[in-house]
Amino acid sequence: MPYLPNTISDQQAMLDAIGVSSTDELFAMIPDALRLKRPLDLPPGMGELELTRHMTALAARNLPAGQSAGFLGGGSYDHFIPAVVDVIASRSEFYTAYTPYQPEASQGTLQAMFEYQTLITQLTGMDVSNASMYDGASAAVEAVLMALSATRRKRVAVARSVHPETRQVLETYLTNLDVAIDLVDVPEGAVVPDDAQRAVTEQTACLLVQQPNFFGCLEPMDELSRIAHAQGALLVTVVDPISLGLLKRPGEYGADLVAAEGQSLGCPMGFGGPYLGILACSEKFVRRMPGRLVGETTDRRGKRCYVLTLQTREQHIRREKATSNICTNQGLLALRASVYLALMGPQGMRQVAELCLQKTRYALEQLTAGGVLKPAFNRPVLKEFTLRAAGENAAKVVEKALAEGMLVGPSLGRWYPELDGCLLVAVTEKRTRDDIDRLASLLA
Amino acid sequence: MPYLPNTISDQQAMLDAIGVSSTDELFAMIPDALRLKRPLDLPPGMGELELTRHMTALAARNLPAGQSAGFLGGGSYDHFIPAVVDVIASRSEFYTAYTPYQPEASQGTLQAMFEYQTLITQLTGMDVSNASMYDGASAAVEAVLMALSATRRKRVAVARSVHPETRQVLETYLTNLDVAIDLVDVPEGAVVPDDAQRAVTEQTACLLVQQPNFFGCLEPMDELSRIAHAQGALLVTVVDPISLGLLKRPGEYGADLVAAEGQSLGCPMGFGGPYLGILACSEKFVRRMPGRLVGETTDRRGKRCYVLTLQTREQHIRREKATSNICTNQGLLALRASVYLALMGPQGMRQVAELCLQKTRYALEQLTAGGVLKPAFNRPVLKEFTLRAAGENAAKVVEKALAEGMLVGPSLGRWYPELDGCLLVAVTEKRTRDDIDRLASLLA
Amino acid sequence: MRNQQATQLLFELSRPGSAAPRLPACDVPQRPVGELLPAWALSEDVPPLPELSEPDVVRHYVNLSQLNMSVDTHFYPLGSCTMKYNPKRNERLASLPGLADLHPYQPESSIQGMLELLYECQAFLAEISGLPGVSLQPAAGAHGELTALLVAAAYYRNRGEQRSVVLLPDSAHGTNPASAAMAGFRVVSVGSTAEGMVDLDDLAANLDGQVAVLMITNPNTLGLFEGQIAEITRMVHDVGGLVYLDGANMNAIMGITRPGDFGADLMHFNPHKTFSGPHGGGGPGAGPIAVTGALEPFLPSPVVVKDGDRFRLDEDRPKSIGRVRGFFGNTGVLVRMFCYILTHGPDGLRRASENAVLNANYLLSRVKPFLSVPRGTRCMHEFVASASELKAQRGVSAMDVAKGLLDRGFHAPTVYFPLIVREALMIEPTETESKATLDAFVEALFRITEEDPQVLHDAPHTTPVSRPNEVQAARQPVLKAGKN
Amino acid sequence: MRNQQATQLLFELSRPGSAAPRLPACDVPQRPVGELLPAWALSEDVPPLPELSEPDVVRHYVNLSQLNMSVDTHFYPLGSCTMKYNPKRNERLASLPGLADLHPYQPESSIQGMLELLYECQAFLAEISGLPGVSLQPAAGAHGELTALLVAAAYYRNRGEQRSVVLLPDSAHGTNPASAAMAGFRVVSVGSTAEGMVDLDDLAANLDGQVAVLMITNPNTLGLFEGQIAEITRMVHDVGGLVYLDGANMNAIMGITRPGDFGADLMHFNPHKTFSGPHGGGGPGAGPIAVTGALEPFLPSPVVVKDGDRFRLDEDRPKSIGRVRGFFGNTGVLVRMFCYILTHGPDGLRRASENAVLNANYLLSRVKPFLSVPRGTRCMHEFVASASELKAQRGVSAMDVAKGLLDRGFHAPTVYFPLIVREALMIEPTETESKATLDAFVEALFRITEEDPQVLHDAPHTTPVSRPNEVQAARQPVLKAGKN
Ligand SMILES: Cc1ncc(COP(=O)(O)O)c(C=O)c1O
Ligand SMILES: Cc1ncc(COP(=O)(O)O)c(C=O)c1O
Repeated sequence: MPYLPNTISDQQAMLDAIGVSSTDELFAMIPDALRLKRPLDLPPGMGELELTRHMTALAARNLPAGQSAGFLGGGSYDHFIPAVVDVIASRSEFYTAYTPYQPEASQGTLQAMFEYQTLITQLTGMDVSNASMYDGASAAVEAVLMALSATRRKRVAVARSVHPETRQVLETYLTNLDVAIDLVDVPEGAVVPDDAQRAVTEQTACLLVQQPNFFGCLEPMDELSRIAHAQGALLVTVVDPISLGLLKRPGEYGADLVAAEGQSLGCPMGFGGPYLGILACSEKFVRRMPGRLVGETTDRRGKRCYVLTLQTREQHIRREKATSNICTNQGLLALRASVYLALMGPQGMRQVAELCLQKTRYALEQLTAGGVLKPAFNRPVLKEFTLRAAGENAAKVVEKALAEGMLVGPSLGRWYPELDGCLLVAVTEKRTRDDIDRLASLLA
Repeated sequence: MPYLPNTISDQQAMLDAIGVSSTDELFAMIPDALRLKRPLDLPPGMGELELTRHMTALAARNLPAGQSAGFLGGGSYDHFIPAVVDVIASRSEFYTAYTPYQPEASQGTLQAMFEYQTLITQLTGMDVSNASMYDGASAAVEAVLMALSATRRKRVAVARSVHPETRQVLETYLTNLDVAIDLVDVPEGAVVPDDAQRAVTEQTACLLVQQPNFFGCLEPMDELSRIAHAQGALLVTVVDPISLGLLKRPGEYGADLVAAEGQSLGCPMGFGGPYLGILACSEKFVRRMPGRLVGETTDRRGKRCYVLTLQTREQHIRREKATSNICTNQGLLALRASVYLALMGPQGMRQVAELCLQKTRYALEQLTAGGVLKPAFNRPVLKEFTLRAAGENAAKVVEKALAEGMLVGPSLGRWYPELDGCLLVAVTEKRTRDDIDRLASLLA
Repeated sequence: MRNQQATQLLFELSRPGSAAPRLPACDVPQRPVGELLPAWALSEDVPPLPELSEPDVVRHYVNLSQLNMSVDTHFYPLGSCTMKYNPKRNERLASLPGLADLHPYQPESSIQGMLELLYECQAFLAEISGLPGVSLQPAAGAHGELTALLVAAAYYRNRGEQRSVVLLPDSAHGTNPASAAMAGFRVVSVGSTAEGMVDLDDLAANLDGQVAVLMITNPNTLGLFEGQIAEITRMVHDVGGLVYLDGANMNAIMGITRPGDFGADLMHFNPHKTFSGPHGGGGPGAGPIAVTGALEPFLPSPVVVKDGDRFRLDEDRPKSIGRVRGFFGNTGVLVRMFCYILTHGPDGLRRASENAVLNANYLLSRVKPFLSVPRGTRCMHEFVASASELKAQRGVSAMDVAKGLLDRGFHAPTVYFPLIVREALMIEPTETESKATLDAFVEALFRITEEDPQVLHDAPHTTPVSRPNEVQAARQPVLKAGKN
Repeated sequence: MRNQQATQLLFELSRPGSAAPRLPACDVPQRPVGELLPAWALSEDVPPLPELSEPDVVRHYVNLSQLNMSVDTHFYPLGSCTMKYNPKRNERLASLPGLADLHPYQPESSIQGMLELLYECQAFLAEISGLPGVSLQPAAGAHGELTALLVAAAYYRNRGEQRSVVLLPDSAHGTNPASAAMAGFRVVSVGSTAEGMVDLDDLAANLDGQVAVLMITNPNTLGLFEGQIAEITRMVHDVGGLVYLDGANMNAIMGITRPGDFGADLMHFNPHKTFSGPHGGGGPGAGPIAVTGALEPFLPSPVVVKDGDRFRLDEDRPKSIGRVRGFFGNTGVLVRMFCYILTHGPDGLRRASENAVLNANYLLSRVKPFLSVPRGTRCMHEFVASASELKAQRGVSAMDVAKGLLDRGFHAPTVYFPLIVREALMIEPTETESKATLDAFVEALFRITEEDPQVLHDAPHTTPVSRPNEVQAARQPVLKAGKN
C-alpha cells in the first residue's frame, strides 16, 4: 500500500507493545455479527502509473470548456487564472493544513483569511466578510437565514431572476422552517420595481436579488434597495465579483447582506466545484454571521497576530444555537480568490470587467446580426446575455456549437418554461474576437 | 511591465536620491556612439493570457512522445515520473535558490545534494559522486578528461558502441588538447574483447564503454575492465541508471570512473534537456573531480551540517588550473533524481528494470515475428534493441509508425553508415502490451 | 532568517501604481462604457483593492505559507480530522484539464468521462457504506448531515408522519445539533455511560414517536466502537425512527464493518478525512451521503444514472428534497476521493483502516503510562487522553500540552473535544504515519509531562507568534485591515 | 516548531520494507530474468538504496526546502547571478506536455512547434546581441565560454593561424580562465586601472599575433561599463584577435547597447540570469552563444533552420566544431527564456534593464554613506562594496556582514569576488525588487555596520545551523552518508 510507512516488523513491534497478537484483535470491539465477511466489491488497487492511465483516459472523454471556445455561463465562468494562483494554492503548507485551531502554528492561513475578509469588504463595499461558505447558492441561502433571524419575520421575497438553482436551494433549506417565499416575476428580464413593491410587505424579512441577474441583465438595485428598506426588510444581493470592477458595490446601494459565487476569482470551473461562497454583511449583523471569522489581536509579546474569533456563533461552541452548522468551508478557494484579487488590483478588476463588457456586446451584436438568434431581453448586460432561437430550439443550438467544439448555454427551458428556446451566452476576457466570429458564423 | 514593482513615484524618489534627473543619465557610462538608437526588433510584449495562448498553440503543433505510444530510445527515455518528483522540484525554496554559497541559509539544497551524492554511490557502487554535470555526454567527456590527467597519458580508446553523440562531444573537447582517440569497432553489436585488447595500450589513458551500449546490447564489462587495467588504463563506463536495478554496478566490475545520463531518473524528456550528468569515481580521483561536492561537517554548536567542499578544485578558486570550468550545473535535476530514487528504493529500481526487460523482450519478439523487421544483433538486451528493416528503409518505418501516432527510432544510418536501414526501439515500463501489439501489427 | 517585510499585510505592501496591467488589449471594437451601461449601475471608482506587483504577491504568500504547520511538514494528530497524507498523484490527476476545466452546464455528451467517474463514486460509496442510495452533492460533512436530515424529514412528510426530535449522544460533534436545528428539528441529548458509550437506558427513556432521527457517530468521538450499535439501531427502528451515522470516523472501519450492515439508515462521508482530500486550511471538503433504498427517492437532485452505456444527470426525481447547493457538488474533492479509492482497492482500504487502528492503539499503549486516557483501554483510529490529572498535579492544562507540542515540532491534538472528557486531548495519528514518528511524538509528550509548568504556560516559544490574546480579539473584533 | 525528525538523512529515515511497490504488474508474458540476461551481467543484489514510504519522502523534502533562502522567499542580491523573479507563468507553460514531453529524436514533422520556438530563440538572441550566428546548445554560461573558444580555435585553424593565448582582465570570473584552459589556450591576465577598467596600456603590452581571444565582461564584474570598449575591441581586432564577451551581465544593457555593436565577436548569454530562468539551487542554466557571421560556420551542430514554412535541425555543417553535449540543449530553460522575451517585448526588456540599473544605483547611493564602494560613483546593474574599512576599524569582515544579513532576513551578496576588491560585497538587486525592499535592506546593512562586532562574528544566529566548519569538511572530506 503506497501510503503506509510501517513495515511488517514495525507492525509486529507495535502489536507487541500493545500486547495483542494481531491487528484483528484490535477490532474486538466490533461484534463479529457486524463484520463484513468478504472483501469490498471494488476494483483492485492501482499503482500510480495505472491510475494515471485510467484518469487520463477518463479525462480524454471530456471536452474541457476552458480549452475550447467556451461561452457557457449561468454562474460558472471561464475566466483566466494566473499561474501564480495555482502556485500559491498548491503550497503544501496551505493546502495540507486544516482549520487554524492552533493559531501560533497557523499564522499563514490566518493572515491569508484575514486578508481575504478585507479584500471582500473592499470589493463589495460591505463592512464584514466571513472566511467563506460552500458556494454562492448556499451563501445566498445563509444570508437569507441571517435576515430571517435578524428581522424575526417569516416571508422572503425573491426575484425570479435569481439563479434558479439558488432558489431551489433556498426552497430546500426553508422547507421545514415555516417560512414563505414570495416570488417576484421578471417579465422583461429584470425586476419591475412595482412588482417588487407588491411582493415586499411588513412581513418580509428580505428581498433577494441578483446583480447582474441570471439572464445577464442589470437589476435596478437602487430602487430595489429603497423598496426593501421602506418595509423594514433587508436587501440581500447576490453579485458576480467580476462585475464589481465596473458596477456599483452593494455597499453603495445599501445592501445589508451580500452573497456571491467566488468561482470567477481564480477558481477552476471544475464541473461545478469546489467553489467559493462569499458572504458579507453590514457591521450590525456580524454576530449572526455563519462560519469562520478571523480577527486581529496581539500575542503575549505584543506582536500583531490573527485568530479565529467570535467563535460563540459557531457550532462547536453553541451547538444547536449556532448561527449555522458550517464547519469545514472553502478555505483554499478563499485563498485562491485572495491571490487573484491581489494580482489584479483595482485596475485589473476594472480591466477584466470591461473586457467582458466589450466582448459581450460585440458577441451579442454578431450573434444576433443574422436574425436567426434574437436577444431575449432589451436590457443592459455585462458579461452574459440571453438569446432566443427563432424557430430552432435552444438544445439544437447547443448541439450545433458542440459539433464544432464550441460550448454555449445553458438553455433556459428547464427552469423557465416561458423561455423554452432561450439560452445563455457568456463571454469572458478569454474569448477572442476570432472565437466570437466563428461562433457567430456558425449560429447567426 | 509585469515584474517591475516600482511605481513611477518610487522611480522618481529613487532618481532624486541618486541625484540624477532621469534613468537615462545612469547610462552615461555607455558612449553614445555605442547606444542602440532604435527599439530591438522583437515582437511586442504579451500579457499572461496572450502568452498562454501563444505557447499553447506552439505546443499543440508537437506530438508529445510521453503521451503517445513512444518507443523512442537512444539515450532519452519515456519513464514514468511520480507526481511527488514534480511537487518537490517545484518547491519555491528549491528551484528559486542558487548555488548554496551561504550554507547557513541553504541547508535544504546542501543536504539534498549530499543525499544525491550518496544515492549515486549506492546506485553505481562507486566511492564518490559529484553534485551533477550538464548531461550524460559531457559527464562522460569530463570523466575521460579526469582519466587523461590522472594517467598523464595521451590516448583514449573508445568503443564505437558508445552513444555517437557522446563520442562527438569527446572529439570536440579533445580537438585542441593533443589527445588521440582509438576507436574500438563493434561488428556484432558489442565490443569483441580481442579488439579492445588491441586498442588499449600502455599509452591509453582509459577505455570508454557504455553499458548497455547504444544498440541496447550488453558489453562484456568484466573482461573489458581486466583489459583496461592490465595496461594501466582506467575503465570509464557510461551506464543507464535504470539498468542498475538488475545489472552489475560499475563498482562491482572495477570501473574507475562512471558517467551516466540521469534523465531516466524522474526528469522529463523535454526535447533533450535540461538533463542530468551523473559523474562518480573511486576515492582516489576525488581531487580531480569537476563540479560541486558537498561535504558533511559540524557547525559552531556542533550540529551536523553540510557545505560545498574541496572548492580548491574549482574555477572560482583555481581559475585556469581548476579541474573543470563548470559552475552552474544541473542541481534541480539532481534533486529530481534523488526524489525518484528515494521513492523507488531498491525494490522499485529492480521492478522498473525488470518491467523494461520483460516488455522489451516481448516487443522484440512481436516486432520480428513477421519477418519484415529483423533483430540487427543477436545479443542480450535490457530496455532497447536494434532492428533492421528488411527491404524497407528505417525512415519509412519511422514514418509509418508516426502516421498512427506512434514513435520509434532513432534510425541509425546517420551515425553508422553500415547500419543504414536499422533503427532503435526502446520499451519502458510505461508501454502496455496493447501499445506493443499495436506497433507490431503495424510494422511486423 | 524569516522575512518579516514580506509578511506585512497585503494592504501595507500595496503601492499605488505597482500592479501591472495583466490582460491583453481589447480585440473587438470598443465603445465607451457609458454607452454600454447605464450610469446608475456604475460605480464612480474602482474597488479600493491593494496594488502589488507579481513578485511581491508571490513572496508575500510563500512566506506566509511557511508560518503554518501542515501534514506535509509535520505530524498533525488532530483528532476527528483524519489528517492523513494527501497523495500528490491525486493533485496532479485532479488538475488534468479534462477534469478541472469542465463547465457544470456542458452538454452531457461532452462530459461522459466525468459522469462515469461520478457514477463510480456513487457506486463505491454505496458499497463501502452498505447503503445503496448516494448523493454526492453536499459540500462538507456538516452539509451532508443537514442534507440527510432534510431527506429524513421529507421521508416522514411523505409518510404523513410528524416527527420533530433528533436525538444525539452528548459526545456528538457540534455540527450534529447545529444541523438538526437548521433542518427544523428539536435536539435532545442522550447521555453516555462511564465507558463512553451511548447510555441505553437514557436512550430508551427518550425514544418515542416524536423521534425522527438518532444521530450517532460510530466509532464515536472517543474513538470507541459502540458495541451495542445493533441494539441501538433496533431500538430506534422500533419506534419508527431512523438512524443517522456521522461518518467522520469511517477511517477506522473501511471494509471491516459497514454502517448499512449495523443498522444505519443514513450517513455522510468526509472524503477530506477518510479519502485523503486535502484539508486546504479549512476546506474544501465534501459530504456525500448514503441512504437506504427506502430513502433514496428523497435524495437531492441530480444524481448520475447510467442508460445503456451513456451516463446522464437525472433531475427527474419528484420526491427529491431538491438541491442543497448550486451545480453538481465539490467535484474536485470527489475526483481525489475516486483516485484514493482506486489506488487502494478493497484490500488497501481495509489495510488503511487496520493501520490507522494499529497506529492509534500503539500510541494509546505508549501514552497511557504517563497520561490518563479516561475511557477504554483499546481504541479504534483515535483516542482521547485527558490532562486533568496533570492539571490538578502540576497546573498544566490540555492547552499547555498542545502548545508544548508545537515547540517540539508536532501539531497539537484536538483539545477540549469531546466535551464529555475534561481537558481532552483527542489524538488521531492516521495510518500514514510511521512508528518512528509516533515514537518521537510519545517522547515529546512525555517530556512535556515532566517539563517546568511555567515554561509550558508560556509556550509556544518557537512559533512565529506566541499565544494570541483571544479575549481582546472577541471583545473588540478587528475583522479587516485598516480598521483601527 | 521545526520538524527535526523529518530532516534526518534519507538513509537514517530508511526502514527496510517500507517502500511500497510503485509499478503495475507485468502485462506481458514473463520469463525468468536469468533466461533473458546472462549471469555475468547481473548484480547479485539490488542497489543498497534507502527504503521510504511516499509520505515520508514528501515530508523530508518539504521540510528540507524550508531550510533554504530563495528568491521566492527573500531578497537575494547575489552579485553576478541576477537573482530576479522567476515568473510562474513560465513554469506553467514550460511544463505543457506539448513542450515538456518531447523526445529529442522525434521526427521533425512531429515537433514543428518546438522547432519554431527554438528558431525564434536563435533570432531573438541574434537581435539582442547584434551578432547573427546563434547556437543554443551550451548548457550553462561556462559551457558557452568553452564552446565559443572552441569556435574561435576552429576559426583560426581554418585560417591556418596558430594562436595560443587568451587574454582576460584580472577582474574576470573564474570560469573564463578555466574555459580557456579547457579549450587548450594559455591564459594571460590583463590588469585593471584604479577605476576598475581594463588597463589599456597593459592590454597593449600583451597584444600580439599569439592572442586568439580577449575575454571581457561588460558591464564588468565591478558593475561598470567599460567606456573604452570600442577602443579595446579595435586594439584586439588590429592584431587579428577576437573579442569574447562574457554576457553574464546582459541584464544591464538589453536594448540599450549590443555586444555586436561595440565590437564583440562572440558572446554567451545566461538565460538563467538575464532571462529569468530559475537557478534551481545550482542549475539548470543554459549558455547559448552568439557570434559574427564570419564565425557562424563553426558553431556547434545542429542549429535550427527554416525551409519555406518548415523548420528542421541542420546537422550538415562541415566547418562546425561538432557537438558540446548530447541532444539539442537545455531546452526547458530556453522555453522559459522564450516566454520571458515574449512577455517583455523590446520595450519591456529595455525597461527591465533600466530598472535593474536604477535599483542598483539607488542602493549604491544609499549604501555609500556608510560602506565604502571603492570604484565608481555610479554603476550599472550591480556594484561592489568593500568591508575593508569596516574590518580595519571594527574587525567586521565581508563574511561577517553576509552572516549578519542572513539574520535580518536577507540573502547575502556575493562575497570575496571580484578578487580585485578586498572584502568585496557584490550587490545586485535586479529590477524585480521594490524600493521598499531595497530600503529595508539598506537599513539592515546600516545596522550591521553599527552592530557589536562579536555578535557578527558569531552570526548567523537565526538560521537552522550556525557557521559550518569548512576546514574540517575539506581536511577529512565526508562526501556521502554512512562513511564515518
Ligand atoms: C465527528 C464529526 N462530525 C462532523 C464533522 C463535520 O464535518 P465537516 O467539517 O466536513 O463539515 C466533523 C468535522 O470536524 C467531525 O469531526
Ligand atoms: C561573470 C560570470 N561569467 C560566467 C559565469 C558562468 O556562468 P554559468 O554559471 O552559467 O556557467 C558566471 C556565473 O556565475 C558569471 O557571474
